Amino acid sequence: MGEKKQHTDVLVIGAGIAGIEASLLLSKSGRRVHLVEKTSYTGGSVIKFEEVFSNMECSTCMVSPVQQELLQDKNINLLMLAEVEEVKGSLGNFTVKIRKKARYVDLQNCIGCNACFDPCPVSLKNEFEEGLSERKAIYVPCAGALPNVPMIDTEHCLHFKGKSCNACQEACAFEAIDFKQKDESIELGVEAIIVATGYDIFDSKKTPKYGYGKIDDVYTAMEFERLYASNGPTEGQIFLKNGKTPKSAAIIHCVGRDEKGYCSAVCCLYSLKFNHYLKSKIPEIKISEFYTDLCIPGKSHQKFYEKMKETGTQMIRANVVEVTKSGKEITVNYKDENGKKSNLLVDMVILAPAIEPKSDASELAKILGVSLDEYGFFKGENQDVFSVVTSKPGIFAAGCCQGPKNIQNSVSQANAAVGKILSATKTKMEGDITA
Amino acid sequence: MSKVEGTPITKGAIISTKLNTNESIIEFLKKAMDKKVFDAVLVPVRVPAGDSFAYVLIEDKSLLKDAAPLSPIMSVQGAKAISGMTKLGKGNMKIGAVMRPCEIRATVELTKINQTNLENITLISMDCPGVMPISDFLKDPEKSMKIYEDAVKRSDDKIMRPVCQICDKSSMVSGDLHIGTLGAKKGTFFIVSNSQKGNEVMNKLGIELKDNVDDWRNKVQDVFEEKHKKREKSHKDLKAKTTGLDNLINTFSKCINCHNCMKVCPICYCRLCYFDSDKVKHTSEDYLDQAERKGSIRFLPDTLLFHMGRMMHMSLSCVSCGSCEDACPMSIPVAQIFSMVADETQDLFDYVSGRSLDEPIPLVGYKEDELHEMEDAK
Amino acid sequence: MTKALKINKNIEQGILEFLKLLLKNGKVKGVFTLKKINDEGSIAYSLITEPEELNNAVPFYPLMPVNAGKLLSRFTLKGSTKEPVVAVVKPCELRGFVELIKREQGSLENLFIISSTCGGVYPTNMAVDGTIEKNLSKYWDAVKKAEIPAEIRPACKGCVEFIPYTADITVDLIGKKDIDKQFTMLLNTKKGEELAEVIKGEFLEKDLDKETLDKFRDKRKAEEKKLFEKIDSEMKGISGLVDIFGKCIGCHGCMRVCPICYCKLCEFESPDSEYSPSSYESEVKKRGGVRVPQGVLYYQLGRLTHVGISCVGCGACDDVCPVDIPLATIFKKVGESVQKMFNYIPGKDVDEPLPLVTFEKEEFSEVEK
Amino acid sequence: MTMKIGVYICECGPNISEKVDIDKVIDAVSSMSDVAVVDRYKLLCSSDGKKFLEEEIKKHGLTHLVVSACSPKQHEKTFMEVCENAGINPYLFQIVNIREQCAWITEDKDEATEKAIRLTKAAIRRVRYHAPLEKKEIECNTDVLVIGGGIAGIEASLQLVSANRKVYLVEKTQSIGGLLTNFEKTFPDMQPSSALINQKIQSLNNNENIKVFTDSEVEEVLGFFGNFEIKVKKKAEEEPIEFDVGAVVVATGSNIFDPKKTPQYGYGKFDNVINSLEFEKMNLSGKISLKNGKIPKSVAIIHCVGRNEKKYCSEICCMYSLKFVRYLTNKIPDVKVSNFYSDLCLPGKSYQKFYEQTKGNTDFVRSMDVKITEKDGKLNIEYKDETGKKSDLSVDMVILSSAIEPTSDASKLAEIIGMSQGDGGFFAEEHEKLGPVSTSTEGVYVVGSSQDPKSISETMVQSEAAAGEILSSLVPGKKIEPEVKVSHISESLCTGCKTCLSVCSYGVITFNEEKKISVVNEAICRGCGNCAAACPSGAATIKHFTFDQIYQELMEAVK
Repeated sequence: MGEKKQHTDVLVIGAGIAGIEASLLLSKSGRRVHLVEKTSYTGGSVIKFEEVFSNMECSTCMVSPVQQELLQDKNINLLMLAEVEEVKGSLGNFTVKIRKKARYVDLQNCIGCNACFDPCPVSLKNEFEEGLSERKAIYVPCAGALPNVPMIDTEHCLHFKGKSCNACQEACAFEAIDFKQKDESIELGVEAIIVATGYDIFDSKKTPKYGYGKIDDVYTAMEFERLYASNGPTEGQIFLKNGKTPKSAAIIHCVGRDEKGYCSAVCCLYSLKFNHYLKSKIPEIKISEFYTDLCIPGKSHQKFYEKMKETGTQMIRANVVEVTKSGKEITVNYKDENGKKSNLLVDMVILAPAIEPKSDASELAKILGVSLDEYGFFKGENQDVFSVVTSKPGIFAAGCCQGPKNIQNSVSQANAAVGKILSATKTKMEGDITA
Repeated sequence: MSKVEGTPITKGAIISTKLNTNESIIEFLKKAMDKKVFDAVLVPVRVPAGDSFAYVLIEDKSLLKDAAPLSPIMSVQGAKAISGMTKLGKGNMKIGAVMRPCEIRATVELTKINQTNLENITLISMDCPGVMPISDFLKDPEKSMKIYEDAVKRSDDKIMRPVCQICDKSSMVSGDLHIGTLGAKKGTFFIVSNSQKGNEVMNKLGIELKDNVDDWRNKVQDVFEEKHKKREKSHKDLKAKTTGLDNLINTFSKCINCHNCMKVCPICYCRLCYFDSDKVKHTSEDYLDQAERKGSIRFLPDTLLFHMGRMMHMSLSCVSCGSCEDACPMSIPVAQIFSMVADETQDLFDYVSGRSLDEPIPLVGYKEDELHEMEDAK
Repeated sequence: MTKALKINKNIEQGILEFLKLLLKNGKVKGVFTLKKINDEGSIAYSLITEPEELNNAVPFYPLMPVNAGKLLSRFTLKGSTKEPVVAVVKPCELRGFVELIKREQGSLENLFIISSTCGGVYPTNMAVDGTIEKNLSKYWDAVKKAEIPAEIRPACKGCVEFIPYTADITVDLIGKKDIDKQFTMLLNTKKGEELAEVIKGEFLEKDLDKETLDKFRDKRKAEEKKLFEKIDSEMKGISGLVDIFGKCIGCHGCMRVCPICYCKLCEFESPDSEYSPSSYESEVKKRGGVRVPQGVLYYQLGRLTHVGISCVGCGACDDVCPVDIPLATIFKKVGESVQKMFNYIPGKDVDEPLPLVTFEKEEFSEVEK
Repeated sequence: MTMKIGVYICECGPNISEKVDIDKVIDAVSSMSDVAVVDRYKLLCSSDGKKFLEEEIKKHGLTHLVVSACSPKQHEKTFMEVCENAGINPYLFQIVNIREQCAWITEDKDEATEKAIRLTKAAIRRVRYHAPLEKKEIECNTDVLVIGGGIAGIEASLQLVSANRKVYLVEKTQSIGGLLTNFEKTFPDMQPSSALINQKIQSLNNNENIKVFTDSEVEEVLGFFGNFEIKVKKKAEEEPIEFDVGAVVVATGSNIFDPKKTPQYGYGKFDNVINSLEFEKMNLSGKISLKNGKIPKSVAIIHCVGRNEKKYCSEICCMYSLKFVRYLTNKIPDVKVSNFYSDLCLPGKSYQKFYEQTKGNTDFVRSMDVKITEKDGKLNIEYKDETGKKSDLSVDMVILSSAIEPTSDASKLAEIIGMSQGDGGFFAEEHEKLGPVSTSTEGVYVVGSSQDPKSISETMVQSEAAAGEILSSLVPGKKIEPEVKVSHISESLCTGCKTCLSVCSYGVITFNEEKKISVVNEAICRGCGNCAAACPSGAATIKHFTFDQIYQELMEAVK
């Protein structure tokens, strides 16, 4: 080992599925992991889905065991409400500064009984639920969030606005609420870094022709996911703004594809999944999918597609699509593959927007000193589309922060990043064991 | 089901003889032993006391004098004899075993679950006229012998086991060779082969299987249709009497838990029956709890459960041989009930126990689409 | 002289009332006795906790569907009952139970035993067509007259142990002409007296009527002698054995109903009793022919050695045998000869240790051939 | 030693105590047999609570522990640790969920209390039948067998050897490199494949930790994770080579669909209809020409050949077809190329860009019912366009973009290793999402296109992923801990009917021909319980889920 003392800890940024899998695998190998998560919960966007294609497995049931494992793993130092502020050094010797915001709720004492919510006088839109439901100033994003420990939103909490409100504190039987908590600045020495910060959804407002934001009952994919979610704002009931059950729905693919200049790889499949969502709740509903090219790569997905088609869904290959509203009706105007103009009246429209880099990706890239590709995703070594190796040795990117992809590929990349780290640093591996 | 089960056999050998069926079969066995086709044969032999028959593995031909392939009773189900001999592996002797079709079907089932090894055994069946209930036979063995022979001549099944009277598989060929007497002209009988092994035996014996056996097959078909009607009728009547919990409880109420039915059943191969195991031995508290819930419980409480459990375990393989009913000291119509259920469960999987070695027992082997049904269900 | 309780009631009603009171007064949590379990009159041992359910109970019914000794053992196998329970059983059943207790297969703790001088029981198959029901009045007449009822189990005909040994309460039946009006319960133990508290009656000091019962015993002895002689004639030497067991179909029913057979897995159903093909082949080469499956005689003789010393001669094995082998008589005869050697009466006394008997398979290997 | 059960009921602050009348619960269970102590505590999962439990166990000399609190998901582990610290086997413990399953699901206090009592009693009855289970540890071999010398196998081997793992690389053909060696370039970067592959092969050859067997096939894989015994048969050699490894990576790659099975394209019938691999080779040879040696002036590329037959989209055909357009226009500037396709599949970043940059050099004809005939010496493509109109096009050469399919010997290998084949006959991963490279056999990993059609770059990621799994689970000097709640088959009860063998998903049951009984390899049994459910003789049981444990629990619960 002659070389100068190196760190063996690993920093993982983002506690979505990729970050979790990477952390667990590293921990299994005996590494200590610092997992930095911006939000107050783990699971990233996967926990927003009720079911995942193609086997329609319950998503939370799939992930929560992994989350539990994470929370109970003594090798993993989970830092929530935390962000990386500064990264210095190089492979083997990174020095990382992390800013960890106070949660004001003690992770040990709180047992997640939620008794503190009701008394809180403040009500706000719940971002996690795409604003479809309300939350308090002390809150967990959704039922079943892990860790099941609320946080206090200091921007809106009366207590932090100088008012003398202690409602939550009084309601807590476990003295878990601690207004005295302070933000911390943590400095760590790590050997390598895995970036797994995930993705954002293309803002459908940028494609006005689909009427999103203007027309009621035009939903984005994420909104719809939450509508269908049994722990979501409607507890899985699908109905229109006017409370009625939709009799027909249109799903529009490739929203923002032209703007982004790439295919997001998962939209066709999750759109097909939405078919199942709708049919399972409203068997008689009439569904039309507007698409240009069907992208369902892989051994299992066509089978999935065929199964969906059996439900009588109308697949319409259409080029220009515009959504308008006259009176009550929503009209989808389109040009079919023969170039013929036609239109379709529906109760509800679901947009399948593209996957795009996180808004703060470039900022993080700057801090890490790695380059992004032309789309703003973390760039793989020499143009390699899937490579987890970034432009800077010792820093790896996994999951959708590296490019749009499905869960399977995200997990593969997470494990690959771990593979890269472990194989690059064999000498210390044995060191660890004998030490 | 309007056709006799099993693969249709068109060719065979017609043998002329002055002997009766029993003697002819014994002759056939002797010949096979002379030609070293078999080193030994397994046949029912009358016991010295003359009041029963037992399977005996015979090498010394002189002992064949007491052999009775068509014994009037089935004291031990032949399949049990075969597994008794070969459960631990194949022997070195080439053995010809003469058994009733239902015994061979049970043997086939046992082979599927690895309880026998047929490598060196040639299974020979015959058109079965049925057997008497042991208890009837024992009233006066000598007289019973006459009664039986006479009944067989008149092909009258009234004296036979109740399940024999409704057996529609009495000529089903699932072994290697089969001796056919149905539809045979006087002084002749048929031999047909159902397997490569069978063909080889006939070959070594220099008997060609080139004769047309339509007469046999047609007669078999007639018997099948007649018996099948009878069977369905009898099952229908029995079902009326035994459906519903109360009827079931009453039907088995006289059971004294001797488990004879299980022990003599060729299919019940468990080393230690669940219902004899510690699993059904509870603490006095448990028993009192149960009693308190009902005010009173029969003791032991698992009587009906035993029969239902056994049914669940073996009805897919039940061959309706009737051994259980013969062994029941309380004259419960076990075999009739089990054969009724067996027909229904086996129909479900269009499976016939013992029809062929190549059919896996349902529930162990499964078809892939069965799984998809499950998927779609949820 | 023993404490006794005279009750001026018809025996059937009287005993049922007594049992009901035991339940109602919380003396016991449950009553274990014979009971009509359906309209067809099927009778089975039942565990009863609800007084009303006793209306269908028939404690002294001349039938032994299963040897209750086996059932009581099952009831207390996993430890003595925490709640008090009273059981009404026949003397041989009680003795069977005691033999099992000696083998750690049960416990008398918290268990109250009511038994009676026993007139014997009918073969179980007579219950199938209701013959017993028809014979009942004849049966009780005989019992009242201290005679042997016709058609009862051969084993019972020749049974001389018709007086219970270790019962807490003995109901005196044999030779009691007036049991339709009154009957006496001998309270043999403190436990017995404790039970008796619940019912009104006339307490007295009394013993069983020795004279009557001795006479009765002689009649039974005579019957037993006949049975033994018959067996002797049928069962001369090994060939006799082979003949008599020759028709055994190996159903092992006798073992399953035997109150003494308590093995979890009978030796003769265990892997040790599986014969390799080679053993068959060597046999057949030696003798030209061999019975398949092997081991019928093994089984019978093996069981004889295992059980002989404790055989209580209840006759359950006789009843269950589908091929009418006179097992009970054989076992009783052999059993008694062994028992005499150790002058041991099975089931007489819980504290009397078992004479040591072991069994070596080899001992019989010649016999089998 | 007499059994002493301690029963502790957690108030969980107000969460349980508000709904469940804990004192009632205590009364109800204290009289139960073998119960030594019953007590309540404010919050058992708190550090004080854990200390309290530990002291109680020691103080009363408890042998068994029952805790009525929250969901086992949350704190079963916590209390099992308490048991261990207090010196009793953690499996002599049972947790009861009286929060989520009682307090939180009803407003009715009596109901909640009643259910809490039942569940707690049931747990007490159950725990009486618990048996201590001991963690086992197995030494493990850290060497790895990699099957398949294509890019997938090479990449996996590279990752492993650079971590000082010994790797045995088994390749069926006489040289490593795989399909990639037939390609001139890879999409979308259009870098020469030779550069990529040769450099990797180089660094492999320079590594002393790798042992490469070419012309060889794996003949036997026995044993289990950490301890596999391997037999490899090398062509022309008598004796198979034997060695042990800890893990196996399957990287056997794929074949392309044989267009003869789709006669409408005239493959094998017409000279100048060739499949994609043939075209790659032709292109690599440096000269793209017709059979008659002439240079083609017009070429048609037919997409999705075999898709309908295979019933899946092979993911990469659209992209390599576009690559072909590049090949063609580079070598034959004036060539006219037409793509006949139905849907363009360009998943992920930068594929679309590649398409944009290429589409100028070719027409895209969205078409169906494509049929190829020969018409005056040229190939004639009859098709229906997207409006359903029939038309045709005459070209010199047709390239068929064939689907990707599993190699013909996949099932044989699956048999040998005990892997299952999933959709399309590709090797099945353990979990579609969370276990993309592991399989149902622990320690066996599957990477590259033998698992699912995929691009080179995806393949390499999978290889690295498998390396990650192996490097973290097989660490030198670290022992592996097999599952303790495993199946057990009683020797005396097993009748050798082999039913269990047919239902064991992990192939951990073997048959002892001598004793004629089934035997579980407890080291690798995952305790799924299939055998226990299927065994008619009651010989198979799962530890910690024995008949008694479940029966006792139920008896009490349904009382």
